[in-house]
Amino acid sequence: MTWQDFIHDMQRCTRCSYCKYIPWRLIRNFRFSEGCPSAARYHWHAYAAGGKFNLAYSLLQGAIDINDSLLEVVYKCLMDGSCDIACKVQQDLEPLQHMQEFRVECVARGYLLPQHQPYLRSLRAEDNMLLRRREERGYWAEGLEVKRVTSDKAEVVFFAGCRYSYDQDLWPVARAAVHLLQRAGVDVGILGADEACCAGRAYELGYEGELMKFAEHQRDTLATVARTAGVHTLVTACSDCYSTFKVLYDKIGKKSDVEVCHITQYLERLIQEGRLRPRKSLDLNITYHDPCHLGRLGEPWIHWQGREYKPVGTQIWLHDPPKRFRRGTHGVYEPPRNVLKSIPGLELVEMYRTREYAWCCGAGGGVIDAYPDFAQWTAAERLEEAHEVGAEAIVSACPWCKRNFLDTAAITKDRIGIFDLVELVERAVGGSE
Amino acid sequence: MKNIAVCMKQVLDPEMPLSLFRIDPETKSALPARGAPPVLSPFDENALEAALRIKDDEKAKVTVITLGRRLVRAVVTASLAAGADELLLLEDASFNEFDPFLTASALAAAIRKRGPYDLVLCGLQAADTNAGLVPIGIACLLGVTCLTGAREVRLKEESVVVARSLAYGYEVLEAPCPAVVTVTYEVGSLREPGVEAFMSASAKPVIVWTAADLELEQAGMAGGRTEILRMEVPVRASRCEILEGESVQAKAEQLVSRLQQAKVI
Amino acid sequence: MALDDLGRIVGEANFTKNPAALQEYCEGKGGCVPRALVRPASTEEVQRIVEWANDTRALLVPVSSGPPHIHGGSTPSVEGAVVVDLRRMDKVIRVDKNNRVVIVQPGVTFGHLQTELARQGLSAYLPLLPRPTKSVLASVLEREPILMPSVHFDSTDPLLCAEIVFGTGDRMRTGEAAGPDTLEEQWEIGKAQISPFGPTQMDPQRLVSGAQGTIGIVTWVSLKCRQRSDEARAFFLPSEDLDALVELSYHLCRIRYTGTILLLDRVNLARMAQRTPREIHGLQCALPNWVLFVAYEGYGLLPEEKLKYLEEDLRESASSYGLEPVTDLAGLPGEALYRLLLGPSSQPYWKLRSHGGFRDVFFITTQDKTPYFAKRMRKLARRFGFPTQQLGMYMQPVVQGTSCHLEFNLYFDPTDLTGVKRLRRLEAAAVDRLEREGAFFARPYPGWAEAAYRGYPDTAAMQRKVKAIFDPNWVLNPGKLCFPPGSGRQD
Amino acid sequence: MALSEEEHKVLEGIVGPQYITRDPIIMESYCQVWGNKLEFGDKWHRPPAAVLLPGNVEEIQAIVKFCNQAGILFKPFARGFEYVATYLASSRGILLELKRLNRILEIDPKNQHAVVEPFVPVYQLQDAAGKLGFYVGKPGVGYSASCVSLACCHQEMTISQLYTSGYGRNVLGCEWVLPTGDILNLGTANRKGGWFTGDGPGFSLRGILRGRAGANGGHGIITKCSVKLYPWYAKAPSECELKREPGQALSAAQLEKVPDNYWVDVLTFPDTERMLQAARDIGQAEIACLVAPAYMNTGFHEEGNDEQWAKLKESPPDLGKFARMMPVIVNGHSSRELEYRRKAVRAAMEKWGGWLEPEWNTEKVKAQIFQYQMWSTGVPGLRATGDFMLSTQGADGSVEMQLAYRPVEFQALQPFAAAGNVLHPNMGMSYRPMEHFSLGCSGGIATDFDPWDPASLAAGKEYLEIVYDPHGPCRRFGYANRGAMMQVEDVNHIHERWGPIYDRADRWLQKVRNMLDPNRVADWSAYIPPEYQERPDEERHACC
Repeated sequence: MTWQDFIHDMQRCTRCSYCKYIPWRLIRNFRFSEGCPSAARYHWHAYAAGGKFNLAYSLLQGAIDINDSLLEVVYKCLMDGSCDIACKVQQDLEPLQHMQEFRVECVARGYLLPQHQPYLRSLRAEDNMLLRRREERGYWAEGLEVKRVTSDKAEVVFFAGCRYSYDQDLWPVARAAVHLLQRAGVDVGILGADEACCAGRAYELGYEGELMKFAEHQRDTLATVARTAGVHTLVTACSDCYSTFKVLYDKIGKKSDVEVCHITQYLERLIQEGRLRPRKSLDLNITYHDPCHLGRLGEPWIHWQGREYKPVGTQIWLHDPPKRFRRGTHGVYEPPRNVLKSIPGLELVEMYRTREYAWCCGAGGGVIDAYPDFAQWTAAERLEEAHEVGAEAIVSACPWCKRNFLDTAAITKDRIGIFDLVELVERAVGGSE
Repeated sequence: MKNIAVCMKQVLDPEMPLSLFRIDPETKSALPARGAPPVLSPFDENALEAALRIKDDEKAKVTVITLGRRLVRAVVTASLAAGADELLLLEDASFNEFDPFLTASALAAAIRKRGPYDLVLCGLQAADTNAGLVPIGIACLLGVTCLTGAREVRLKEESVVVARSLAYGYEVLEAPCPAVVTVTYEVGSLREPGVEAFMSASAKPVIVWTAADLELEQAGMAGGRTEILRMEVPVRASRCEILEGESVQAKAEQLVSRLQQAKVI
Repeated sequence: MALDDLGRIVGEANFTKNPAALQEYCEGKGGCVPRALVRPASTEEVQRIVEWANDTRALLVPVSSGPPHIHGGSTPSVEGAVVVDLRRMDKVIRVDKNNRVVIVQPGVTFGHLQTELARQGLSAYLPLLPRPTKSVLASVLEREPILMPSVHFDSTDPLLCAEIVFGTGDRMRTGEAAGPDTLEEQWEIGKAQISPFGPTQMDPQRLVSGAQGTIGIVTWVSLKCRQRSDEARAFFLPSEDLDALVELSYHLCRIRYTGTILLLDRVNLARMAQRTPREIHGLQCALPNWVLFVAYEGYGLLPEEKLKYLEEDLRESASSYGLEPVTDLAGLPGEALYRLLLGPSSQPYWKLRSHGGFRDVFFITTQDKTPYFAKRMRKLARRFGFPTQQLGMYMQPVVQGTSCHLEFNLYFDPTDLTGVKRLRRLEAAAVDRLEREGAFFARPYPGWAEAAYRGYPDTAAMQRKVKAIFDPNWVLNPGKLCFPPGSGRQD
Repeated sequence: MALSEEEHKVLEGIVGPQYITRDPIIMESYCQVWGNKLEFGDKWHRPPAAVLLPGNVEEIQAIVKFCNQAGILFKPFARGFEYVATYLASSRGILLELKRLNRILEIDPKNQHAVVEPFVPVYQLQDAAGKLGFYVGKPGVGYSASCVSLACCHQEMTISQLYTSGYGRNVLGCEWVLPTGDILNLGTANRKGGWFTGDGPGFSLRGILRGRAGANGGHGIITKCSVKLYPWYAKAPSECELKREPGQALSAAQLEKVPDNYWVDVLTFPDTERMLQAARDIGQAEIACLVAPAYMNTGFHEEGNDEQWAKLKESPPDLGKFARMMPVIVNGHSSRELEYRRKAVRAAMEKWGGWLEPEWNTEKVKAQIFQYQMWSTGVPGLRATGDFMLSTQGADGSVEMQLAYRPVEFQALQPFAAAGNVLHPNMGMSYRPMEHFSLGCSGGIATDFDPWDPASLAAGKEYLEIVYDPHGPCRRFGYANRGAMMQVEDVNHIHERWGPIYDRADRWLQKVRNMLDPNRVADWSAYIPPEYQERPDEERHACC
């Protein structure tokens, strides 16, 4: 699909503005009724998904050209998919796919956001988007007694991802994840310095070629370690990586044969099987923040190829074959909650916007790089929501969320606890090694 | 103050997956790939780094010159972000990046038109054609010395000194300025500009000239002298066989015999 | 053109300049004597009269009710006006039982209307014991409150559609009645003049309601009415505690308790129920200070069950406020009182029974302010030496309880001249004081207008602009509302 | 640039640079809504010269006053889900989006009203009021409609108007920035003692505020409004638990049962006549909070079109029967009242030969009906085909008139439906009774058509041409709402065409309009033009 393929969606967008809010019937508190951070922050309709249908339609008609202003509208968007979920309550449209393809088009036409260029250069030169050197990639695991799937045999490969590999503040989470797996007797190894970026983020920015390139690389790597080390499962603690491996590679037809799990799913399994026992009581009132890429964007891809048609003698629009829409319902929502519920003493309160209609942390879609103030505003909104439901701490399951929450809390002097789910499990399981 | 011109070419991303590579049979040119924007040729980035290192040590003005039919601003302004002082874009639909003569003519004309210069730095070759002809053409047209394959470049009062890579070492050459020098990757990767450098780069001057500005027509240079007969995506077939064997030694023996059969060794 | 042209429009018999005949139109609050009286019989005649007035710049005062004219809305405020008495137009044009709609001309009184409606098993929505000569149409246009708050959705209820002759002489019909065709032709396709909206993006019917005839002359209105049932229940909720009654009234409004709900003091209740001063005095002494009166009928579906559950609900609701409904109060049966409220007041008009004279001061406020205003009014009465046993109060929840009509009645002996003086001073002071304290004089009759409008200059300015559209020559009822005598065309 | 630099600077000075834009890119998102294709032949209409987000009434006044000075057309809008909201009659027109006026200023539980700003959606007020035991009424357009727009500016057809009224009858005062920039407070608005009535002193200026329809932003800006509230005996929407099965989409989130104190019956009748008679009986008995004759035709929708179609194929509904079905919702402040009302509904049902279809009276169906009818359904018609049009919606009045009108409209629609060029399930006309049926009801057909199918679009236009024709078959039935519900006046010329047979109602409206807006700066495109213009025939349906 290219952006022009969504012309019918552009035409049918009614300007109902549902894309700006969480689905109405699920609003629990009107202070927290907005779903789209971009529309909430930047006011103008163009910033909402519906507005982008309008802009695309105008572009298609030749009424406007791509310019800096349009790029700003397109890129001040977290690509978090809240709009997509809300729209589909009402319509058979694909706002998120459209926005994705629109970004790809901008890139294809050479309209690139300068702020993104260092990260893209870093990706090309160093296989990561954190402006760091390739050689430093394995540092996070230094001193960690864990197998290397490049030389050892292991059933499970723990994929750290760029953020955990390079963000020293977050190393303890990645290390804790490995500890927990080991403690449960999982035969786990890592790729260490031989990892490369999954390129999911680059894809969200519109650099589809990068996704193709890295998807092929990852597929080859996984095929190799499957063969040489006997790896059959990839576990990642990064939600971005998860959705890239699970969803995007599948979308572009470059899915690996290796099973892809998010750490929350794997921990849930280990706890259910009794291989991990969170025994220590954590006396804490927490709320769980659904990472977009684990939740609605972690829903498996649904391949559909066909045509739109109208049955003879009537006007209703149908798909042949019938199309199942991704409505966010099959994201990973329960596993993290089940893991948290298994920890004694932990009180889990839900925020007003959860699961499919969770509010983004602000780190998505390249915003954290290009418009850090917007990323922090978005995070501050979320932290306020966490406070509002009486949580002492906000727990996520993605390093990007945690990073953005930490940075934001530092600026706003918010004292709320910010955890990754893995850290809490580690505490509850108690003792290391 | 020294004036250094650096010629940098915008090329299709050489790391782009083959599956995205498309050729337009009509124009016999590569099509821009969806989701894979062009990049600056990596060799030319080395040339810019060489220029910036000179500028690190002495007062110098670095002008980057890029030629193309349609240049992507965010890509070419990376040179400014990295530290170049000005960017000169030669942009015209009549340009053909695959015609070294035309390209060299245009670049030479631009260099001359822009004013006095001490040094012209180029990458060893372009990452798309790998031809390496343009720098020599520029030198010829400007009537100056051309030194190729430099791993290090230094400027003296009236001359340029380069260390030129050889198979088993290097030689040091000196030539009077102005001169054209091509560099190898050994010069070092281009320093990575940060986000702020990219944002502030937009304040630096960008000059755009067309073929008409360069008066190529008048000089009889327009149109170029290269004809592309065919352009194809190479078909790469590979077959992978896994040799079975009891031991490493057995496998190695099998491998040697197979390689001999294939007349590889 | 001359005054006498009017005779040719309506027929000489219906035109007079005889001062004796004109006297009745200037009674009440210091009205001016008109110079002529004209009695049209049709909309066309009304149109021609208005056109005549525009041509001659004469001033017209439309009148629909018979005397006495109490509030002065239809009493000429300027000298030399021509009274347009619409009482010849006294037809009940149509009663539509299925849709509970009746169409009446200006001259129809409540007595007349109730008789017509009763034949179809219907009843009008009545104000509190209107005087027998009161025009139904005028009552509705004056936004007199009806006794059933639960069905009082809008302040204009029960007005639906209207036929208006604007001050230009143009005719317009509003709501569903707008459009082509005569009423009869509209009926053919099932139209019932039931829908009050528009036409289009304005509601001219709202511009003539409360206008005291300054915007147009209304020649018929359609009104919503209700089913009628002989099965009725009526209860008094007596109390010395006004607050408790107000709370119960709020509660009943809020749950849309069907039927009649009104709050009276003993002064008024005695006058409504009895005829002679002596009887009135006797009852007044026997009654508690305040009474909430609640009554309902068994119309609709399953009447018996309805009557039963409503009574049980009422008892339960009342008890939660420490109140108890009773069917008789001081020998007065509730049902008897209720029957009285189904028609106009018998003669003499109940407000005239005790002292022969009365003045009303009423306004719109919210129910919770009732006790405050009651106290305030008593204090004022005492200050002006007015006997509080001659001060009546009536609180009527309106618009489903979102506000209320609060009315004080000052009963006096018109022959006691010092008393009358005192009364006048009290009335003026009350209007002035109460307005300052939040009383909203939505119906600014002569004498009150200045106080009523002083806080609302924006409304007044806009009303003058609206007036200039519909009555550009200011021929209609000069001197009323915010159109003081001598004001007029701004150009 | 439609506005000069200086003009832009002045406006920017009023709202601040953050809250004004004229970026051509942004403007493109203020000229495309549903319905454009039907009205203008394209999805697109003329973009505004600027969009402003004023933050308070003083800023609005300043903007409007400047528009008067500079001769700039302005139009306010709140939630914007309506093509009349963003349409401008001139390229020198600016839009004022009122999203920053988003507060519920007051809910007065005693006196049963709320004072709100324009951006407050009905659903939000519903929720806030619900927590205090009050209900606002559900507009047909769905969750997101602005309370103020509905009450004062647009048409306000509420599904629940049997009980909660509508069409502006609930306005208890408002603060109105006139097209001159002056403020007019209706009734007791902004006055001591509370916002409890919008009428007087003297005659009610609500008469020029709106009629059957509103001015759609054509006569200034309503910046605050007091609306009447109705009793509510269940939890507020946000406090209700909505259930869905694992894996079900968000739109499946439903109430599992009808809340206590409420009861739903879905009655079926032998024919439309008896259904409407029963509706009238129930209405007149003052017992129901909702009666929705023929709602079932449009009431249920699946997740998406494909799912909907699959379900239709699997068990084709008897649409003819749907047109004779009528959900009734009753409530009771006490169990006695609820019980009586339930019985009374059944009595009316029996009286008119109705019955209960078990399949349509399950707990789940009832709960769904309750939720959709009392809170919202959204607008599923827009999904099915891409657009819908309302037939007249102007046929307000008695049951007898509705019955007479039905065949006229059906006959007009029949050829297009038969040709498959519009989608309407079995010609169901739905009815919205008002105020215990004391004001009759509105009847109308919402017809789905596909604006991107030339035949369907042509059918839509042709059909509207028939029902809008003052000399056509609908002549005698009404114009009340045709003037401006969603019609764009300079395209449809509704007033000009119908006014002459309506005692020149258009001329009076025009005079009011010109009195309110002497400098002609309030956009009149969905109100009435200051004067009619001679235009060549070919331009009659074009714009831009």
